[in-house]
Amino acid sequence: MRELTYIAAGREGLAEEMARDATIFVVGEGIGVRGGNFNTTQGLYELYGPLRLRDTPIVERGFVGMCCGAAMTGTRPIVDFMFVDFILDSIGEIFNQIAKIQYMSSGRLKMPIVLRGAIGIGGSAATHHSGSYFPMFVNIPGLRVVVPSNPYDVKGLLKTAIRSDDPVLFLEHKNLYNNKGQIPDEEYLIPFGAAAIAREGTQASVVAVGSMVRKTLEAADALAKQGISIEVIDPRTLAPLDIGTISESVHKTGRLLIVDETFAPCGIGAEIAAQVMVAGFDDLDAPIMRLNGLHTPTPYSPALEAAIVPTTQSITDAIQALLAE
Amino acid sequence: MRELTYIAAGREGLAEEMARDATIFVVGEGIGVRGGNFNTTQGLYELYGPLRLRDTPIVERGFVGMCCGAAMTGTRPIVDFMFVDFILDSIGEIFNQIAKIQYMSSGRLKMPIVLRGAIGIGGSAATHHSGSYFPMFVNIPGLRVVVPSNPYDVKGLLKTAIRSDDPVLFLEHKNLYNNKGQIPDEEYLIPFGAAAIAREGTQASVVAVGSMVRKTLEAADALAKQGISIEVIDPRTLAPLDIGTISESVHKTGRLLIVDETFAPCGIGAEIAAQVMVAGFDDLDAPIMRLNGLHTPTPYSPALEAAIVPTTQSITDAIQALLAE
Amino acid sequence: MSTQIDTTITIGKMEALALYRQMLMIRRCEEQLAKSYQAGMIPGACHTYVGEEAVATGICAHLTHRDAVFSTHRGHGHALAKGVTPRQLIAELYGRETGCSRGRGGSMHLFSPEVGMMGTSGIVGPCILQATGAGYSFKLLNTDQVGVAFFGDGAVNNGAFHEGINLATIWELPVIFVCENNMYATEIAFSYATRNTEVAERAASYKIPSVAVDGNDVLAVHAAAAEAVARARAGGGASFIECKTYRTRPHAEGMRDAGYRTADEIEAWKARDPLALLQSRLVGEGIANAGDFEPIDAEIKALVEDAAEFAKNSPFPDPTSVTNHIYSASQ
Amino acid sequence: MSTQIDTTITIGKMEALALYRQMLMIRRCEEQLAKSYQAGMIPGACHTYVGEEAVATGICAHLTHRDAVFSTHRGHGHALAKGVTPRQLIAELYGRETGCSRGRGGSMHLFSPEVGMMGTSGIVGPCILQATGAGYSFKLLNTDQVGVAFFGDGAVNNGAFHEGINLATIWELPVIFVCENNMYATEIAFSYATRNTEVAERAASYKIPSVAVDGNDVLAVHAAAAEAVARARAGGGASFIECKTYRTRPHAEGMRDAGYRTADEIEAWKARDPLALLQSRLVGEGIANAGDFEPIDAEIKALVEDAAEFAKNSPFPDPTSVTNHIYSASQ
Ligand SMILES: Cc1ncc(C[n+]2csc(CCOP(=O)(O)OP(=O)(O)O)c2C)c(N)n1
Ligand SMILES: Cc1ncc(C[n+]2csc(CCOP(=O)(O)OP(=O)(O)O)c2C)c(N)n1
Ligand SMILES: [Mg+2]
Ligand SMILES: [Mg+2]
Repeated sequence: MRELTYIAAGREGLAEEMARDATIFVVGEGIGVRGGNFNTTQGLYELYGPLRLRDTPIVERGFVGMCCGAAMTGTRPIVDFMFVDFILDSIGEIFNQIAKIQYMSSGRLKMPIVLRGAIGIGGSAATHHSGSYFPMFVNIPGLRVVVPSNPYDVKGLLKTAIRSDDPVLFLEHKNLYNNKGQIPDEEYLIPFGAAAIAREGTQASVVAVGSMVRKTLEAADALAKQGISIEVIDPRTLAPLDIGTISESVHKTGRLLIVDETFAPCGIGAEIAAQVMVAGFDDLDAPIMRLNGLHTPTPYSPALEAAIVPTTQSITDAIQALLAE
Repeated sequence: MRELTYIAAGREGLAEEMARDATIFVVGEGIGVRGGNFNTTQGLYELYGPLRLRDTPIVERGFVGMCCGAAMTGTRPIVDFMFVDFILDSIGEIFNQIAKIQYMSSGRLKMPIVLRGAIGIGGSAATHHSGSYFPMFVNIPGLRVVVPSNPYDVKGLLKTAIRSDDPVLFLEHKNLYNNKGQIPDEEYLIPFGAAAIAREGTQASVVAVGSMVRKTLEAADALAKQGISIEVIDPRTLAPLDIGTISESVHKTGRLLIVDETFAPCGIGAEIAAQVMVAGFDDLDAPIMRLNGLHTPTPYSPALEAAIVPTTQSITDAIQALLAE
Repeated sequence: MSTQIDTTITIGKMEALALYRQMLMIRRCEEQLAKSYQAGMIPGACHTYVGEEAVATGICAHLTHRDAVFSTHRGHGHALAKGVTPRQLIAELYGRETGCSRGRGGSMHLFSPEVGMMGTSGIVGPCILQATGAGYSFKLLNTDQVGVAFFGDGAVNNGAFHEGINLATIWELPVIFVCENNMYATEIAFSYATRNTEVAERAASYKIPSVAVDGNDVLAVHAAAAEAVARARAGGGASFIECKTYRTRPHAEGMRDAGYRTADEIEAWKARDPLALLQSRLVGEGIANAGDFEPIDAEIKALVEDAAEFAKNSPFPDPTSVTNHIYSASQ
Repeated sequence: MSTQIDTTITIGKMEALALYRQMLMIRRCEEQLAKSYQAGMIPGACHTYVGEEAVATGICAHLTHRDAVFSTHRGHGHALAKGVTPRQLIAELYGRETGCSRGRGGSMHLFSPEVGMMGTSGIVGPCILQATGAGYSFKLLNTDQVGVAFFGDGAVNNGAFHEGINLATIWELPVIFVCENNMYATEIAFSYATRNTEVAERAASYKIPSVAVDGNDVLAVHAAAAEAVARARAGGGASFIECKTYRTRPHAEGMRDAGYRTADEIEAWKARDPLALLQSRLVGEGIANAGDFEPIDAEIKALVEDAAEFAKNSPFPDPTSVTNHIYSASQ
């Protein structure tokens, strides 16, 4: 076991896979000599050179479309967007091409491509550097969506993403980058579609996404001091979504809250609520609740930015409200 | 009253608004002399010429970004995408610019822009000409999303959309284009956020979106013959969403089904279900159900295409199943 | 940028007749599809390649199944020239399980990776980027394969053109960009869509080797492609070829063909029919005689009739298979 | 395309000193912001314009508040030259309610429609399209206003450049495209990102009037802009101006500035400081003397000190207002 940061753990997973498979290459702005704006590729250029760590002009649509063609012809591209906000110029390539080509070719073509980037609100990054956007990727068939919440998961899930023959959106919350965690010395992978019980409890179930996991665990700790027992579930992947683990928890607790920094309307909380209601209608002692970030563009000023994201306090309050239902 | 097709009714609304306000212009491929691939602008070029009916090169990102700048500087652009699938190359301009500029300018800039296009599955249009994509537009703050289901609504809602200072996604299902309906001789507008009760009933509520309204009414007719009374609700706009009308109906019936041709995960049905559960948990005699098109790219062959969309029969079956819960 | 292409016939009789045969196969398939469309056998769209056969034929003559072609909504000719059979093509447009895309695609989504037909797209632009990506793979894998993008003048003003050509140029990728400049995008004239209608000249501004050729002269296309493909295989990087050509049928079957171009213009181009041009050239220079073409005509006629029959008798896909292959088996 | 710009001084002393004053205001504001950043007063990013002041100054000297400017992440200079006050700019970077964007935007989102500053964008590219749209409005409304886009070399390879310039050209819109070619996009050299680093030459391939000027020579920029703005106001359509310049500070405050460019290169450009260049030119040609600059230096120093003080004492926005203005009142 070693202690690594979230970024270092992801980088270790990437390095292991690049060493294992020479067909893997990374594209992005500043991911070569510079080692990535967030140090995602630090040290790899020295090992693998410009063909496998390819700095690009500012052409998100261009290199995403290029990587689509590369994935169709025998290599395994990883697109490092730095901020995932920049992915929006390439949505046509992702929805109309990358997500559909396995289907259109009846599986004769594979689409082993990883699209990774920093998501989330924090550090006054303002409205063009704070997006998450994962609900739309969950909505579209043909894509996998991964939202690791800790260093252990980011390494194991990234290795699975890189080995997947499906296109994977790998979305890392920038506020988690410096969090530390224990990483085994031996290799491990984490399968998609397997939620983690981050904390066991009996009175209410809380599904927390990405950066909300830690805050929710803090809320659960606070409530534990008051003798309230909360189960916290980290879905880890949103597509596929492990609804079974969530439903089992609700079967036990009878109550569910979904905590998600991103927008509520047509968000992942709505999907989980709709599925759990059908799977466990008779289990529910209260309506399934959602706690989301406010439905607004992200403002710059710290005073405003802090007001739009769920906090340990607002999560605690939401759980109390759910228990009072 | 006159009988007009869906397309003609929309065109009449557009023509009235263009006559009323000289700052309105339309951009798109073939919307000039040709009158639009779907005849959306037929006859208008002769009246208003190339500056107000602007044929474009195939540059969806380019003309959407251009219309963003135009809307900021005193004119009222309407983008006619023909098939809405082509909007995907312009998502960056829509999410990062068009949707955010009123907020970022604290309301000192307005964003009066209409983004209209044909949505939906039908006629073996295949996977690049069958998309709908409205859940992602509902997810993002700053946008209005309109899905008219009949000629009367398309005219009244399009006029409201054109007069709106907010960006509006105006999504017209191509299978509805030739449907006929009665259009009043006098001018009328339909406000956003006002659902329509398409049919009154007592035993179950069914929210149907766009092209599903008609099929659901047919299903309700069939069930009426068996003495089963179904209330059918057409939300008409998805953002804003008239959850009040839906909840009232569920308060009366105790049961809700959402019928939507588009993908279920993080779709509009999930959002409606999640909201109604909170608004009317004690009203529910059964879990809220969803009937969606299959979660797959759209295949070409009629045999396959027919298999992925809800039909009058599958809607009838879903209602029966809901009543049996 | 050079527009000088030496068109003295450098290829042998067999090769020349093979080009004729390929162009004829495309022509007859398209004529069959037009008939089938009118007969209601084609449930979706149908964009024919009639008049442009020399482009796909002249380019693909240099390619093997290991090379990767990416194309557009007007892709029947590219698919056939790359090795998709008339049976697979016609069955696909009929929506049958025996089609090259198993009936999932239709006219605008032709996939046959077995022969390096990596797909046509109903969206204008992506093929340029995907061919660039194929070139990236081939460079990384250090093979001698090439990626080829076919696209129309309508794609030239699109950002994909700008971004893709620049990337292939700076990274010296083995890619051939082939612009089929037929002067119109649906009903929009290229001369309206840009002030600089010389596509090869615009491409040259990226400093990619670029040439403009008569797209109705299969020998000119063939010669230009020979140079570009050889350069790519030798590690010399990407090339651009503008083929000036014309579609003599409407944008798509069932669409009007008036109001945006003149009958005279259409007739003038029909007079430069690529098949007739090649035939008279070969006969004129004594390389072939009328007798050489008859057996080819007969063979292709039979081939296409058989294909239409095969398609008509092929089963529709099984609806229970409709959600197969959305995801790979690996998950 | 012409790169010949007549740089004999055609403007009067007052106008020349006004250019100096404007450049100095930008310089001193940026220096203040750099200090403020180090002092932790700026919660987000801060991209300074130091070394490039001549571009915004030379262009905006021809604009009124009715003209529309669209800019980038490096937009402080454009905002100031367009009429945003140092108080409004610094307060915005401090995240205060008194900032030009009410604290919603910060360094990359500067909005002041009152003076025609229509916004800077944290995303590379959109400003090119939006300026084209402003031109479209002005043409439709039949006014003599112009739209101006400022963008870096990093935007040149992006599809927005290709699509926007072509549209403004074919429709003859009153738009000025100003490329600030400072040779780097963050740490990526422009010479890596394209094989043709002559931006004005690439723009000319769209057949838009295009010129390249010394972006550190405010008089050269001013002269090029005079021609372009006059053409646009007279209905002559769009123009392109490449300004070759250099940022002498890191890409953003707090970032490293090594590993991608040499100290010598930075020094060489510092030696061509746009303020010093203008000063020596004016003095050298006897248009002004040292005494003319001192009062300006004093005035600007006071102005910027006051602005920083104002910003520091300004209130933060009220959190309860955080969801205001997402939608217009009309709904
Ligand atoms: C992104 C996008 N926008 C619009 C369309 C609709 N469309 C289909 S074909 C076509 C014209 C294409 O013209 P061109 O590229 O010249 O090819 P041609 O049909 O002339 O062979 C258009 C606009 C599309 N398919 N994709
Ligand atoms: C679409 C997009 N991709 C990536 C980025 C990240 N980014 C911010 S500034 C920058 C470099 C811009 O270079 P240039 O346009 O030359 O402007 P300069 O900083 O040199 O003034 C990049 C890559 C972005 N803002 N937008
Ligand atoms: Mg064409
Ligand atoms: Mg730069």
